[in-house]
Amino acid sequence: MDSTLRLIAANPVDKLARTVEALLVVASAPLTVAELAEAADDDPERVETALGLVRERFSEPRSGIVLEEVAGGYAFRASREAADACSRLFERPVERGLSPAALETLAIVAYLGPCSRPEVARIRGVAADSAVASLVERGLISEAGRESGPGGAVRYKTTPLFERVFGLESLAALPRLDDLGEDATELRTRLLEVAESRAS
Amino acid sequence: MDSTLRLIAANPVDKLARTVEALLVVASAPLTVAELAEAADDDPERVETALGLVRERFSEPRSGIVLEEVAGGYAFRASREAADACSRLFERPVERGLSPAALETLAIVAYLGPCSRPEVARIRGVAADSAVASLVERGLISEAGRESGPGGAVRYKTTPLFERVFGLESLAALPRLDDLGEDATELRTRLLEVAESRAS
Amino acid sequence: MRELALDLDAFEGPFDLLLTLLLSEDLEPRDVDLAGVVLAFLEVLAERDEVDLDACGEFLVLISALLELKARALFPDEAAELDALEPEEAAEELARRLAEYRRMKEAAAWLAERLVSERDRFFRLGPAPLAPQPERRLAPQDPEALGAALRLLATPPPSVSLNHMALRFPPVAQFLERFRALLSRRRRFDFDSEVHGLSRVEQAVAFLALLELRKAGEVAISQAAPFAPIRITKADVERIDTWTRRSA
Repeated sequence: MDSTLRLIAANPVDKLARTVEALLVVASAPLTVAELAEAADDDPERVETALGLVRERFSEPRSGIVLEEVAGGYAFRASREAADACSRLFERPVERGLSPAALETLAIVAYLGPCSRPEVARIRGVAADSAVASLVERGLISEAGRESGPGGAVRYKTTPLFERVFGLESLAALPRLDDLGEDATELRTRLLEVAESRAS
Repeated sequence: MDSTLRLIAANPVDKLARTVEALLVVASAPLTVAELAEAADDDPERVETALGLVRERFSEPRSGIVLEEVAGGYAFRASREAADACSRLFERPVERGLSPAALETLAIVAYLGPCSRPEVARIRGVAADSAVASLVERGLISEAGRESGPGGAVRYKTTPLFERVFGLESLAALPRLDDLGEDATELRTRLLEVAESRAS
Repeated sequence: MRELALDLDAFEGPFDLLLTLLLSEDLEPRDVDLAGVVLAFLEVLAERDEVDLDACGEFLVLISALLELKARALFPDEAAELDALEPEEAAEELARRLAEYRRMKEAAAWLAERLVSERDRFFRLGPAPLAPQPERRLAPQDPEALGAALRLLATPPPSVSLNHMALRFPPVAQFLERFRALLSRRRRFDFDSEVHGLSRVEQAVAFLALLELRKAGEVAISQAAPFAPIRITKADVERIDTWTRRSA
């Protein structure tokens, strides 16, 4: 009995505090006391106590990692002392070019007009999900309604930023591809035919 | 002059260590020493020293946040002690339900470097389309250009996330292929033995 | 044999159904692990006391046809490298490929174990909750690059080389018809002299056709001694012969 009591007395909230630290460093959104308590399988009151220890350990100016209480709960942030370093980390150098996958996807959307992901995938012969997502994130393409019919896929079109980056007055100023077809319809047919022959 | 000297003497690596902590807690992927040094605007050697301090502060079992060297850089993870709590709160979308076919495909891409679907199919003897698609969706492999020549197939490489999920310091930490399985000579000898015993 | 129960990645059920699905093109041959089919057949065979030659023959014919289908589906434009190889070189190449696949299987097993041992490592996927929002900026781009990317996509892949035709198995049906035509003119023939001059692959397929004819009861096959010429006799002729001898 004695030894059990001593074990519990040996600062059990310390262990809970370590668990709370661990949960917060893995989370990609602030965690509430209730969420922390459920994950740690412990009382909300004890979690509050543990959070007190964590706040003590991770507070300015002694720590670069700082516990912050935000609207939705608790999360770690970088210390203000490290603000300059953090902004240097997140300031991305101007990117020189696009990946081949992104360039192919962008070319398809630019020349064929609004296109859905399945259509881009059919022409490229591989899934286009991540290429489309990265182009949307960069603001080079954006949603342009859905394909007709129930459950139609989202279609994408190029943006004004795309025209600026590529130095085009408008989409009409895209270099002509007469050797591949007279208009977008012919070009689309040609690309789909080639994609089919590649797949067979 | 005096005061400047005193400032430098006041354990300046401590401050750098706090900056490194701060950078690592907000980064979304492992950071190399070079990346840390650039963001902290400091020497790589000093960053290494600071990392030593951070490693001491964030190591099992004393801390719930653990510094690890992974995927060619440094990152924080949860302590193993907190694994149960983490598994109650977080899913493992990347590795859940990886099929044997996907694991074989992953092994081929990891060991043979940029690899196309036809190459994977040639080695496995079965089409690899759905395995490749599921690995791309999970973020374990990504496109790495096309094979040279017209109509070249898309090639794939493993991502830093792959190294992270499998806890590898780098791709070089994969076991040597020669240490896995028998080599061609042995296999050929066995094939010939079987053939001879059949014939006799 | 056709009831052979299969449990493969892409298919679970009797062999018969697998054939039906493949022939109706509801299942792609390239998705089917044929080695698994062979292993399942060998397991059944090992459980039996007697070897059923008919079943083995039928299986050989079917599985070789499936292999041909699959090879065509997987490597439509693979050059006929293997065909040009001497048997020893071919064995070497086969051993090399098997060893490569075996090592990859071992590597996959290692990765699977690693997943288990690293199950208690948790880390954040995605951005930190309170991290600054990065902004991506792209340098000015050349619009010609877009056209170049599309031109590449609009280029047909290299036309399928016909060299591999030599590697392809001629259809079994071709030899079935040839032997039937032969037997309509002659009562018996020697297999060896009939396939003399053909490639090894063609000879093998011709032999499969022979087994098929025997299974259908159209021919009888006899051989005086191992490696002696194989003699093919029209079945009804043989029956008449036997009947004549018996009645005599």
